[in-house]
Amino acid sequence: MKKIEAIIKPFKLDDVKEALNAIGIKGMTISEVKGYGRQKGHKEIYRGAEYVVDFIPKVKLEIITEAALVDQVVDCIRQAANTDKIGDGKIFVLPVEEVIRVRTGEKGKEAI
Amino acid sequence: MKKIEAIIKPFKLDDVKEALNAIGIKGMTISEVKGYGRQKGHKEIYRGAEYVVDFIPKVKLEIITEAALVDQVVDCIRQAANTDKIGDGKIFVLPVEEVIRVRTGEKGKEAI
Amino acid sequence: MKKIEAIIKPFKLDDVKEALNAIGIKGMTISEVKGYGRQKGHKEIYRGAEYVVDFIPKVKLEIITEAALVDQVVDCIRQAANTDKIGDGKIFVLPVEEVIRVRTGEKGKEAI
Amino acid sequence: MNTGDIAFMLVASAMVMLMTPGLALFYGGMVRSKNVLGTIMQNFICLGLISIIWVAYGYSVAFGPDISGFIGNLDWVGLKGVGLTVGPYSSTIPHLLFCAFQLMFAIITPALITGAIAERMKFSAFLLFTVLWSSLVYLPVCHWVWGGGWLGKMGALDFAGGTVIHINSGAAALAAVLVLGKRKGWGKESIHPHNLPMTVLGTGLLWFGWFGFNAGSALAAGPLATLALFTTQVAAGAAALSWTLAETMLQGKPTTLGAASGAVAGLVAITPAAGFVSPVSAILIGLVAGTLCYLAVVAKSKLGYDDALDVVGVHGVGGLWGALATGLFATTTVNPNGANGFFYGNPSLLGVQALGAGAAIAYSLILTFIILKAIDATVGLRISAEEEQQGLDLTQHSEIGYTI
Amino acid sequence: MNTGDIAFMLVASAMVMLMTPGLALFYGGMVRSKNVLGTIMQNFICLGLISIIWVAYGYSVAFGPDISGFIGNLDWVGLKGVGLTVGPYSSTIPHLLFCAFQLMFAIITPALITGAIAERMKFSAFLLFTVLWSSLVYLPVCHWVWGGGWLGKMGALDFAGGTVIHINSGAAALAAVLVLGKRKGWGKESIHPHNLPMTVLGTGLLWFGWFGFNAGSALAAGPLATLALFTTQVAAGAAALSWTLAETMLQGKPTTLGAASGAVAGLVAITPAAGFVSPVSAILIGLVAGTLCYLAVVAKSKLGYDDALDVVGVHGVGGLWGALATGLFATTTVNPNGANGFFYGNPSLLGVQALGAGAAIAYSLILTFIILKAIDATVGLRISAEEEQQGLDLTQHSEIGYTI
Amino acid sequence: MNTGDIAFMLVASAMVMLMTPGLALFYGGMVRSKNVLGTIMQNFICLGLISIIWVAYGYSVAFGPDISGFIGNLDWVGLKGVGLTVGPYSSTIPHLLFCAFQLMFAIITPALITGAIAERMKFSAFLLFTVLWSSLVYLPVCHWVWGGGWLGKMGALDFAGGTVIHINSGAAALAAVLVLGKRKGWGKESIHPHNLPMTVLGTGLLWFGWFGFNAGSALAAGPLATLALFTTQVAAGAAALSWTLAETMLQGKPTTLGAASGAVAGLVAITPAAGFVSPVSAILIGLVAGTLCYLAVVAKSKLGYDDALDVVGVHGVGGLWGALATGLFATTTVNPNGANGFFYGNPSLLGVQALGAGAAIAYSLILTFIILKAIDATVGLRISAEEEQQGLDLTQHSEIGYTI
Ligand SMILES: Nc1ncnc2c1ncn2[C@@H]1O[C@H](COP(=O)(O)OP(=O)(O)O)[C@@H](O)[C@H]1O
Ligand SMILES: Nc1ncnc2c1ncn2[C@@H]1O[C@H](COP(=O)(O)OP(=O)(O)O)[C@@H](O)[C@H]1O
Ligand SMILES: Nc1ncnc2c1ncn2[C@@H]1O[C@H](COP(=O)(O)OP(=O)(O)O)[C@@H](O)[C@H]1O
Repeated sequence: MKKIEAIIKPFKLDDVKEALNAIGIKGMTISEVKGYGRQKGHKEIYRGAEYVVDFIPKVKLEIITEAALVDQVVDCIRQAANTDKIGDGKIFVLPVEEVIRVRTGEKGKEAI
Repeated sequence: MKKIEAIIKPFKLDDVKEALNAIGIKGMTISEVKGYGRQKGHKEIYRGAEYVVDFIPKVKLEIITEAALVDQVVDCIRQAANTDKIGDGKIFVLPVEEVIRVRTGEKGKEAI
Repeated sequence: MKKIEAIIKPFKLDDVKEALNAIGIKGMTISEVKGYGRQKGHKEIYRGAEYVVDFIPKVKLEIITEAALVDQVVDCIRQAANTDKIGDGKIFVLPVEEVIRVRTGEKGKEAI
Repeated sequence: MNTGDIAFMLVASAMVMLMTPGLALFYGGMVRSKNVLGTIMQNFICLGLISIIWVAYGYSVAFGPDISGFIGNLDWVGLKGVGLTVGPYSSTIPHLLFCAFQLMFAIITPALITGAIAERMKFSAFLLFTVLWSSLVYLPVCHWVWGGGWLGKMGALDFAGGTVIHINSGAAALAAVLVLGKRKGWGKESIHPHNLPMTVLGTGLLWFGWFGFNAGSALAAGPLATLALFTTQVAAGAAALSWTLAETMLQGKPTTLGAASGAVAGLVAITPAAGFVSPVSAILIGLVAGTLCYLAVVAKSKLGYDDALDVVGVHGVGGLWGALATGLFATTTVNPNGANGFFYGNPSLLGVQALGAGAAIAYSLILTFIILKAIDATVGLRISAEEEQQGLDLTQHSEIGYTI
Repeated sequence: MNTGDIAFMLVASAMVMLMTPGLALFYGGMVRSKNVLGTIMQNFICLGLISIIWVAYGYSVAFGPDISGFIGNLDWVGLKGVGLTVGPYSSTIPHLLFCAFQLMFAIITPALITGAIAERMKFSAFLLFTVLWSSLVYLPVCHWVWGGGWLGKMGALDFAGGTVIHINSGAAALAAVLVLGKRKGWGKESIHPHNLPMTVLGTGLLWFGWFGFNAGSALAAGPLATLALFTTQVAAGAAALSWTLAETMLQGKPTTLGAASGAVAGLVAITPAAGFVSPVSAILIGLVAGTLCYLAVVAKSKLGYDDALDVVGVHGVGGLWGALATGLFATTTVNPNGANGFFYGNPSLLGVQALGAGAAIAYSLILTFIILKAIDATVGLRISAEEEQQGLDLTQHSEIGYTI
Repeated sequence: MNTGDIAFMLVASAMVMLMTPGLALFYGGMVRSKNVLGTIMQNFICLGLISIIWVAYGYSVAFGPDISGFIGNLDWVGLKGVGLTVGPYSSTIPHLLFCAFQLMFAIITPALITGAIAERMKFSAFLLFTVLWSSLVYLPVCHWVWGGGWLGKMGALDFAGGTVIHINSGAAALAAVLVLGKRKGWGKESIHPHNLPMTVLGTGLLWFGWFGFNAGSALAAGPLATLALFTTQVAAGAAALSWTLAETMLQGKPTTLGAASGAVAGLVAITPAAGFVSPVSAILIGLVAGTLCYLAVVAKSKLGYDDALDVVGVHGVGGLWGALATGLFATTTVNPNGANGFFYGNPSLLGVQALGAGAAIAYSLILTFIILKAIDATVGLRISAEEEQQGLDLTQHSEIGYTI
């Protein structure tokens, strides 16, 4: 079991979700995060004062999947999320030791 | 050290927190996430247009704990979060290499 | 590759970001979380009823970095986030198996 | 006709209309975000429902030619005969303007009840309830007091509707929470207001509209309206202070919701008294209202009924206090057409006031109970437990309040 | 001079002013949060732009001495001669007060169009558009109907601006969405309102202000204003009900946005009729307006144009229905200075109403089209695709609506 | 008595009341979300505090029989003798109505100061400050100008309270920020408004209420109120435009907060001039106000004092400009009871205006400084650094603004 975390641009979420669906990934968890990196932030102005805001809204996807599928999932996300512009995001793969479905108590592959 | 991540239904949070407390878990971090899986989403209507919203509000718990306690914690969450309905959520167990308390610099077990 | 997760007090975010910048960390992802631990919560009053709210707003930082830099990053966060008060937070180190940059497909060190 | 009076009553009518959206926000801010639209909707839809009922038969039943002091007849159905000449209820404004002003009162009264039943009622049941309650409870009680009915004739003083509106809706709220039962999780989970600035905004709009409500009840732009406006302002202010003071003494902190609730309690309490008491009496009425309603709200938790947004504590108790306070503080020195109360040498008025209030409470309690039981037995009152978890917005309206 | 009339018109002017911030919130709640300020700003800035235009030349062009029924001349530029004595348009209020009241109408009309073009127009282009549209479309059409121009003379009834304001802005909206094109992702992504309570708040303020708008159009505090206030209230209420009923039948749920939209549709439809029809007719007008505008909005998706917040469906269709409904339901029994409509034995009025509406639609469509094409060819209309992703707030104003 | 005048003044009083909740939202939207309730509460509670003070002794001290031009005596304590007949301040409305109208002014003036001290003051200290400041600063200055005191007698023109309200609160704000010091993190962290739509809503309510404020200051529904309403509208609009224009030139973008701030700056500046200048002059006054106040706000950062929500820059500077502008643009052609200013051949008025403003500034600065120092030395002014991190809402009121 692996965990794939992907940080993507928010407006790409629908595309990524559909692409993952197409390759059989039917479960995931997402959250709103803010990213800091090479992509430059934006200026905000309030009552004559200017601020540079470095943190940019991103969406984080978390997908638990079998080890065998990792490459396919990573490729799929990469293609769907890519706009060829700085700030498109990153994908991280982490090891997972166990997965349990709350409702049934099933473990491992069965739990996904 | 292990990290337990649990995705549960938001209204179960209080129950889960109390159950964990009862078995001596006194620290955790939670966040609002949205889940996508077998549980079907809901319909929204705006000015005559209908949308199906697939992402369902969930709460994510993150608990760092000693390896020895993992099974107990997982069971505890399972019982407290279970409603026997699709969408009750998942629990993931991940390896953790180090834990540090910011305030004191304590590491490992001492840091929890 | 390692993943460093740090739970800190929200008002320390700017300090931590600057400190990390100073040691060459130029990318991270943050999110709003709520923490539960030794730090005691606060009382809220609504229409004559009192509630104790245990979950305290925190910020979570996620930083992917080379294994060699982990200690330096952890120390840096510790120093910048420390206020010597309960609730300053925790730092966790997790293993990461792969990192991919969405835009270019670069992997590993190149992707950060 | 008097253009000054008409000008004032036109604007007063508009101001009272605004109270219903104001109330929607006042209540909407206090519920959980998953119920914000459902709560707002219950208020907002009254603007539609009651407008139609009013024209169809409501105005006639409430204000039409009297039948034995209990109800108006159907002569004015479809507003037949309710025209643009000065009417039976005023000699300086068109009959239709009086009818418009009263329509706004008829709209907000059932809306007030929505605070008690918040977060758990089916929208269809709510619509049915509102039609029945308005027809069977509001219209008769309104007739008793203002339409030439027995209560008004008895000499009970109710300047702007303490009995008709606040006691009436407060009693209905009590019946409703007893029939409906508690929200899931009440007393266990913490059920917090999701947006208190919205509640304060609602309070501001209510306060503003209440000037139209109370001063407009003079039906003319003159000294009486002036008095009512002034007493309204200072009673509301005094009650806001007094609620926050009481909670500071008992719980250690003055809260914003307390200040807003206190203001509303003061506005409720001064409603029947506004044109009968002096400014200093108004302050006293407000000071008592703030503390009393606060204590009533605290008591609720102990009595164990789930009056979600405290309609009983604020409108019921505040309205009752206002009715009695009118019997205490009324004086003909400020309004020669009023009466003297207890403190001005006339203890009998207090009895009349209590009787009027008691009659309204009894009638409203019983009828509301019957109506709700009937609806429960037929279409059902409550949403399912699972729907309650999801919230009114999604389950009743397929919408959500906020998207970030 | 009549102090009652002046009192009423002062307040009515203030109430109509409040409609523009109300509209800003009504629209602001319906867009995505990244565009909330940009949307609000497009409305708010009209309060500045048009105020200056109005004093400079606008009032003169709209209401100044007539040139061949088409336009006013420049005699009153800088409000020269527009003073504090009773004016040509009323014998009981100062000329400047009429001018103030009309200014508020001139402000909100271009603001209405912002709903159609939401979420994609450059702010600089918007400013330019507003100046040109007000000058070349609003001022002439206003003159035709109210300033002594040909349409008013022809006998078309437009009590409070159905043609001048709603049909006019609705037609302009249609031209605008055709020229501007769709928002990125329209029809694919779900583009949801970000804050519906804000939209309901806006509705409440609009409804309140609309009393000033419609009743104020009587220019006096008398029976006519009373009638207009009453018909306004019941038409809005009926339309709110009817929209939610229609959607319940077609989509299974009554929505809060539906109730709010219905209310606005009812207010739009009653605008031209408010002082000419009976309360019962007003209810019928409202009931039809709610259903009709709902169907128009549903049809939009099928026709495939992106009228973001449904200006065409609500103001265009609702305004057109109101103009025709005036031709159907007008009766001299409620307003002897009005006329009889179709149902009162005078079918010819319907023709006049249709002609008036048609002329306004044609003129507004064509002129708006030309203006926008001209702007597009010079400074450009739309923000870039990337800016659209980021939102108006950051790209046009360097601000964000909310920080948590 | 004149019913038209009474009708107008009743509504105007209600409208000015609404300005305080409006101000609460205007300010509330600009602070960080952890301070939204604390900020709102500081404004809201003034509705309670000042209402009681006003009845108790405030009205008497401000408007009661004059003692040596400096203060009123205590004859009218408890509103003794302030009745429902026409009063010393107007021959067409009841004395109590004048008293009600003035009460609303007395409420909003200390509320204005809360913008300067936002996000760091103890609520208990705030209450104490408000009681003292109202009593020792507001009441005397009000008496000087309007209560028969020396400044009014000197011939200074202040139509609706530029000196009494804006210069006065602006000077107090300056003293307050000097005594209180900066917020933690000021100049380092970015301290952003948390909810700008709320600020725009507040602006809309302020603008609406300001018509009651300025036009109501005519105390009658006639030409003078008409003039004041018109100049108010166009000055506000012009200033909104001019602020955004200035910031576009200096910072590249027109902001929504800039438009809202500009509108308020224009409303402030026109306040003393509203009934004395022509519409065209009003536009000029507004245009200058928008730019000037924007520059004052920009200068603040450089001067290094933390006037959190720019009370000095907007009310102080805007109010001062308004007082001087009245000395420049006043003309008896629009108001024969006014005076001519610099541009109308009477340079001396400018001197009188400057003197009046200077006196108010000096008095307010010094007294406010002393009051705050005294409070600081006794109960303490500021919350602790840790409380400041947590925010006013939790630490002062045990509440939070929003729960998602
Ligand atoms: N070292 C890192 N650790 C965690 N998240 C990172 C790291 N570097 C970048 N990110 C995340 O990836 C996002 C995109 O990174 P950025 O450097 O802006 O562009 P690119 O995706 O083209 O590399 C950032 O906004 C941030 O959320
Ligand atoms: N493969 C996955 N990776 C990450 N999260 C998942 C995955 N599958 C499901 N989830 C999370 O678990 C939640 C519940 O899953 P779902 O399939 O709806 O029902 P069940 O819990 O009964 O299996 C989802 O809403 C989602 O947040
Ligand atoms: N076992 C745990 N697992 C995950 N997060 C934890 C755990 N214990 C504490 N935390 C997080 O760390 C934060 C600080 O912990 P707390 O016990 O309050 O103080 P301290 O940082 O001084 O140890 C908590 O608010 C919570 O977010």
